[in-house]
Amino acid sequence: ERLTVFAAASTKTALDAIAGQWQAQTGHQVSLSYAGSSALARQIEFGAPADLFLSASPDWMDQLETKGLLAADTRFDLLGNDLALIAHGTQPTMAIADLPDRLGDDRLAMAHVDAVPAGIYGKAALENLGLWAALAPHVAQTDNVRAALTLVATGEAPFGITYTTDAAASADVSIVYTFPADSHPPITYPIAAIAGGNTRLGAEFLSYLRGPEARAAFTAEGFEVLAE
Amino acid sequence: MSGWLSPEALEAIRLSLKVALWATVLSLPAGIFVAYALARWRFPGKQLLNGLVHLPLILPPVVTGYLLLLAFGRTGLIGQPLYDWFGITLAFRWTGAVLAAAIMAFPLLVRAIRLALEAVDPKLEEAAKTLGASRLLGFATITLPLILPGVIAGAVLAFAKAMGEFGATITFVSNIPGQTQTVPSAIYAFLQVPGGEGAALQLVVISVGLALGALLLSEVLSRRVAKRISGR
Amino acid sequence: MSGWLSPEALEAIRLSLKVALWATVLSLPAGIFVAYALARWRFPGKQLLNGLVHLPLILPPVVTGYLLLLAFGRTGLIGQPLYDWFGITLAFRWTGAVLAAAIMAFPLLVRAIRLALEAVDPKLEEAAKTLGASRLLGFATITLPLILPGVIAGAVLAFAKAMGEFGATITFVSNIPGQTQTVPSAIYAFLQVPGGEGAALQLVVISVGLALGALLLSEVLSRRVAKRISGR
Amino acid sequence: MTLDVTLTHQFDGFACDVEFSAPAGITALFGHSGSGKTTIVNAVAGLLRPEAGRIVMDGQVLLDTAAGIDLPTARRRIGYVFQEARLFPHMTVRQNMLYGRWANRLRRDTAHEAQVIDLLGLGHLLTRLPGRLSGGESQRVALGRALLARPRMLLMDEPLAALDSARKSEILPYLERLRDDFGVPILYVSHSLSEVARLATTVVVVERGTVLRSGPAAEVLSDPEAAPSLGIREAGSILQGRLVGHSDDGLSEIAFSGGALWLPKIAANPGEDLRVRIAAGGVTLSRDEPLNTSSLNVLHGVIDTVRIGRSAGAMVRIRVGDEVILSRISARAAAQMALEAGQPIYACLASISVARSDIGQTRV
Amino acid sequence: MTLDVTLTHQFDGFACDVEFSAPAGITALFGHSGSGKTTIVNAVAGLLRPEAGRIVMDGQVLLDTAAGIDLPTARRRIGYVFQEARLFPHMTVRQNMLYGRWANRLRRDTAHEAQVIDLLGLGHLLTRLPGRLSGGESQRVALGRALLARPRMLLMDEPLAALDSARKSEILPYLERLRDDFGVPILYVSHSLSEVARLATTVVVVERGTVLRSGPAAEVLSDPEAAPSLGIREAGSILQGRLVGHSDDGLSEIAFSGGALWLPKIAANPGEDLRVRIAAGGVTLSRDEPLNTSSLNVLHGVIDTVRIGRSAGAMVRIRVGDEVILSRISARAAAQMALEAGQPIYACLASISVARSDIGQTRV
Ligand SMILES: Nc1ncnc2c1ncn2[C@@H]1O[C@H](COP(=O)(O)OP(=O)(O)OP(=O)(O)O)[C@@H](O)[C@H]1O
Ligand SMILES: Nc1ncnc2c1ncn2[C@@H]1O[C@H](COP(=O)(O)OP(=O)(O)OP(=O)(O)O)[C@@H](O)[C@H]1O
Ligand code: MOO
Ligand SMILES: [Mg+2]
Ligand SMILES: [Mg+2]
Repeated sequence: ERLTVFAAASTKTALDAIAGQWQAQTGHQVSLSYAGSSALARQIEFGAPADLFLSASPDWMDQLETKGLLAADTRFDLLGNDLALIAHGTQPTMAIADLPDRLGDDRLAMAHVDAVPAGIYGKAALENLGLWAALAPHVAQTDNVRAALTLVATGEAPFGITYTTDAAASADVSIVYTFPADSHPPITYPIAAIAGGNTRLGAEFLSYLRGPEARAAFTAEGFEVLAE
Repeated sequence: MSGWLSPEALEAIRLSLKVALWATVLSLPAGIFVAYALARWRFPGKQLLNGLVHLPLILPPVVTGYLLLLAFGRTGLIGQPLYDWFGITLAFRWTGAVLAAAIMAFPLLVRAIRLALEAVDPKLEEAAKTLGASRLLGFATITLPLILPGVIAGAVLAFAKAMGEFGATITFVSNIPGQTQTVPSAIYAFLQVPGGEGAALQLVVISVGLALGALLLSEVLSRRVAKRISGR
Repeated sequence: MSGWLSPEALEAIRLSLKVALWATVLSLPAGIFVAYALARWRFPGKQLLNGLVHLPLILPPVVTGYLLLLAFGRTGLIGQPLYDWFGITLAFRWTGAVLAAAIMAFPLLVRAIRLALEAVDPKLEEAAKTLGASRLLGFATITLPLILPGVIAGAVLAFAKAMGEFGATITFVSNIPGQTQTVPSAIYAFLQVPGGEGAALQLVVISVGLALGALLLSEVLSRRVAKRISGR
Repeated sequence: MTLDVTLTHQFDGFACDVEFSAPAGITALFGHSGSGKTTIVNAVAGLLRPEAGRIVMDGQVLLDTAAGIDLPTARRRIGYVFQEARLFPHMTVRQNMLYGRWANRLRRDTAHEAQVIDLLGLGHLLTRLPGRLSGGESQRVALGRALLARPRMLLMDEPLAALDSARKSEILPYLERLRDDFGVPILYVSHSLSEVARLATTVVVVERGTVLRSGPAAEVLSDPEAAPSLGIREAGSILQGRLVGHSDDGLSEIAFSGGALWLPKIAANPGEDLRVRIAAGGVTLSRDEPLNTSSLNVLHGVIDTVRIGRSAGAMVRIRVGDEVILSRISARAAAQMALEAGQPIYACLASISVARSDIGQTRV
Repeated sequence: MTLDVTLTHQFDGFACDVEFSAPAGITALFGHSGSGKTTIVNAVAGLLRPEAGRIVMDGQVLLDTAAGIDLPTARRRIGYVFQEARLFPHMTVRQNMLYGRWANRLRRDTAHEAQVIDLLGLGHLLTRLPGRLSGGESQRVALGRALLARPRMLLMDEPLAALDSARKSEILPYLERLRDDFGVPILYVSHSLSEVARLATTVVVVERGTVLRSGPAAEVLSDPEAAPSLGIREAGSILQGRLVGHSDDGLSEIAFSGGALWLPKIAANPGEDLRVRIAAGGVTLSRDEPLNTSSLNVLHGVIDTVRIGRSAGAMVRIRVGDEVILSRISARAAAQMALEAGQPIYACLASISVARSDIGQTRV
């Protein structure tokens, strides 16, 4: 049997590995479609043949839920993540308050602060820390958080704000500060089965995702697994 | 996921080629027709058609993809009747990727053919008419061969564009491996992954190679045709 | 951010127009030159140049943007000397957006001009030479006016593409409101949030309107030129 | 086969308003550059839709703007030799030539093809592309292309202008055969009076978009009044005769109502009707019978009119039998000889001045 | 001004290997369609680079493949009237015509412009685009364009082919003036022997890519041996004479070494040197002096040679003074009259058969 999973692109590495294991164990096929959460959510609205949806933002999941597109009682928060200030090259940790001075005329790379989840969280955190007004003119926004990482990795921008999962992935950047969890809304990746999809098989995979093998894979990529 | 190509990547290449070929082949007749209409006819709404053809160029691809979803999605204006009456769905199928690629490439195709058409002396078709050729025959035997370099140029532009199309495709048909994951989508997915640049680069190189091959082939073809025509 | 246009949206429109215009205007001479070289000359590496020109069409835009970043970034192969010697930075500047748009539009520009060039009878330039015109003068007075419809077509394609370019631009120069936030970037941002479609639509309509205006203008211009040329 | 043309059309700065009838045979359109000849031919071909007009070919209405009839060009079954060659640049010479047969789905007639190719001397060029032909070669291919389409009517716009006289004199007899043996009517534009005189059954003189004069060739061309518009030095007369036979010394004898003419060997059979054009400038007049002269053709006739021109010339019209001969001499000679209507006179034709290409075959 | 041309070039299926020298004046290239005339002209213009060759104009080497010299076309200062008009389609007639002046940065010479425009009858077409011209109009514009570039040398490839004879006879004197008053050398391709005879100082007969014969026009054209390749009925002779004066009855008198000729009024001044072409076919021979005839021009001479042709004709060469006249008569007449070299003979020219356009002015 085949299961189609729509998942936020940032979960690709872990999810690929988990799906591989599950397939080997059960003999089922998993098709994983990675794209931005917004694109995936919209496709589901238009009847995409998804059985499960893993979103990088609760907003899009809320939107689907309101429209009654989720299979009842299947939604839960699967993953959590942290937000980090990253710097180009190998750098010691620093106080966030120094950022405006350290930045000077240079740019702070972030995902789009009004549109992309990582950017929205980052803006919230900076506002919370009272730094947004000073930093806002320096923000270079990208269309996804990975692009922000690239800007820092190439040295185009000396600093950037990404998830810790992203920061861990690049050898050219170092985490110089981790935003406290209470400085921004909780970063959660909700998952749910889609109404009209293969909910039976979906439920099987969902429970596998809560299992120990999945947990290990997610943790290895730096995610926090929220689901018990 | 480095080393040699993953089955997923191979699958993406196969699919991209299939999509680009179909998109090019299917849009060619329509492209020639529309180019002819724009170049030679006068009709009400001509500028509207012209604008419509160019729309995918002007719009951010994501928007085009979104509009395609609106129109051809299962609940869409065209998608719903298409499904209800013929059982055809395009969204989330490779056929939808063909549609997306064809629509994105269409302005390039039409412009190239139209430019070629405008350069053909209509007096030659007149001469064919005096020899008994109907309008259609005159077009097929005189004008069409003479615009062949333009048609080839348009086709290769369309093919290249179709090979590279990402935004509209991923928005319209998503990114399902083996079904709708084209090379650009796969590249995108790799780029989202820590350390995925290597695999992405591999795909970039391959798709560039394929498209350049097509380009080179078209150059050779079109030079041969042009030489024949100019008699030089 | 619905209702009437936000200042931010207005700014994006202004910027997009500026970027698209500059991209078109600046790439025009280069486009004509490259098209001429590809159409009329033989030189080693010609097919390489041809392939290079088409590359932005084949590559997913994000990849092009990434390559631009690598080349023109502050530590890039071209970007570093450019900065060290001339103090020029392109990344994060609207000038970088111009570069990205120009490069993405370049294949369209070159193809259109090249097709037009190939349709011009070189015998006319020969005639100009017999009348004392140098190669350059012959080109400027005979060939150039005759390919004007093609140049206009290429320019409008380039302009439209530049107006719609998103992937390479945002990757290369990111999205800094008032500096590098073009209309497509703004549209993209709107589309990322649930319920943002309305605001996005507003911008879509405006950018489509602008590009279609350019298109219509080019049609009129080019028809006038073509009429003059054909004498029909 | 008749062709009736009435049309009015207006370009900016040029108005065309013509009406003429062409009976069977070859109708020559003759006129200065820019007088409207190509315009007329285009209208007959259906390539130009005149503002108003009616064109009828052999009872079939090709165009009637009043009745809203406009037969598409492809269905008019014409063969058009354009003023410029207009060859299909992407087809070889052979493909160009066979296009009409193919478009009209005609049966292949290899004998006819071979004949036309041979006539036009194109045998060695069949696989050539038009871009590599010389000017005259292109024109010959264009001719062949029109001929091989087996049209019901031929339209020829200066078809021989780029050809040398040797080639011309090979092609002209072929056109005559088309006219006579196959009854293909031809609308023929030419600046060459000798071509026109040789071929034309009917001559239509066009001037600034109007028909100045039209009628049977013999009449129009030997009308002293028409001479100025034809170019005075081209004036001449046309005799209708019949080939009597060929003699051993290479001359052929033609009998006409006023006597006999001896001309260099004519490619025709005894008994055939012929037309002989005699250029007015090549006819010397003599009151006494010229003796011991190289001229084999001395005709005895009676002066019909003597018309002293504005310049130094005089045009003398002489009746010989039922025919009229024009002689253009100097006004001084006319005065010295005191030429007057009614006088008997000897017209002396320099034997070979009646040139080969001025002899046309006709079946009236 | 001299032009020396040596060149070899090969197209597939056609080899060109020519060598000729052209002194000052007009050099006519004469030959069948496809014989290589345009090829030669293109090489002189620098539009075709021959495989090997050397072209020297007035001491200036335009091309020397051995020495690696190839002067760009633009620097050769030629005016080329192409076989097809090749007008610039996006420029008006006026812009086309002024292009050369502008490209060569010449001073404006409105008198000259007006004169050329008037000569070519283009005044009413100046703002027209070439796409809307008739065939002959296009050719006239092409002519004007070349003339107004004030070239050091004119190359003309059948420049008058699409023109009617009236227009031709207006343009020919202008070309003569260019040749004589301005010393502009002209390389002239034409199929019309009367044009060539009238204009050419030198004639180069081209046949299948080689020079069959070349030399002074008078010699080549009156050489009975050359007659076949020129087209036998076009053979004729050229007399050098001087205009004596104009008489009241509209005739002009020309004196030459063998006597006097009376011709219709010639637009030249007394004392000017002239060339008169006499078509061999227009000369009747008589043993007795013809009396009471309309021919004003009866020349007394001595038979030089009698050449009986393969067909029914005979070519008789007659010495009159220092000049030679050719007469083409029938072989039968030659036999009847028992013509032989050395006999005295009367050559009778139909007065007006020596046509206006066959009179050219020359400054030898
Ligand atoms: N580009 C070419 N390739 C091959 N053959 C050619 C090319 N151009 C000309 N020829 C051939 O060379 C020969 C000479 O051509 P050219 O144009 O010089 O003839 P021409 O004497 O000007 O004839 P015409 O009087 O018909 O114009 C012709 O047989 C022609 O077919
Ligand atoms: N498309 C056009 N627009 C305006 N005027 C035109 C157009 N076509 C032809 N004419 C004019 O109409 C007149 C007649 O043209 P046409 O081509 O019939 O002349 P023609 O008798 O064939 O001359 P030629 O012997 O020079 O070919 C010319 O004065 C020409 O300038
Ligand atoms: O996981 Mo995202 O929605 O591409 O930042
Ligand atoms: Mg004409
Ligand atoms: Mg030629």
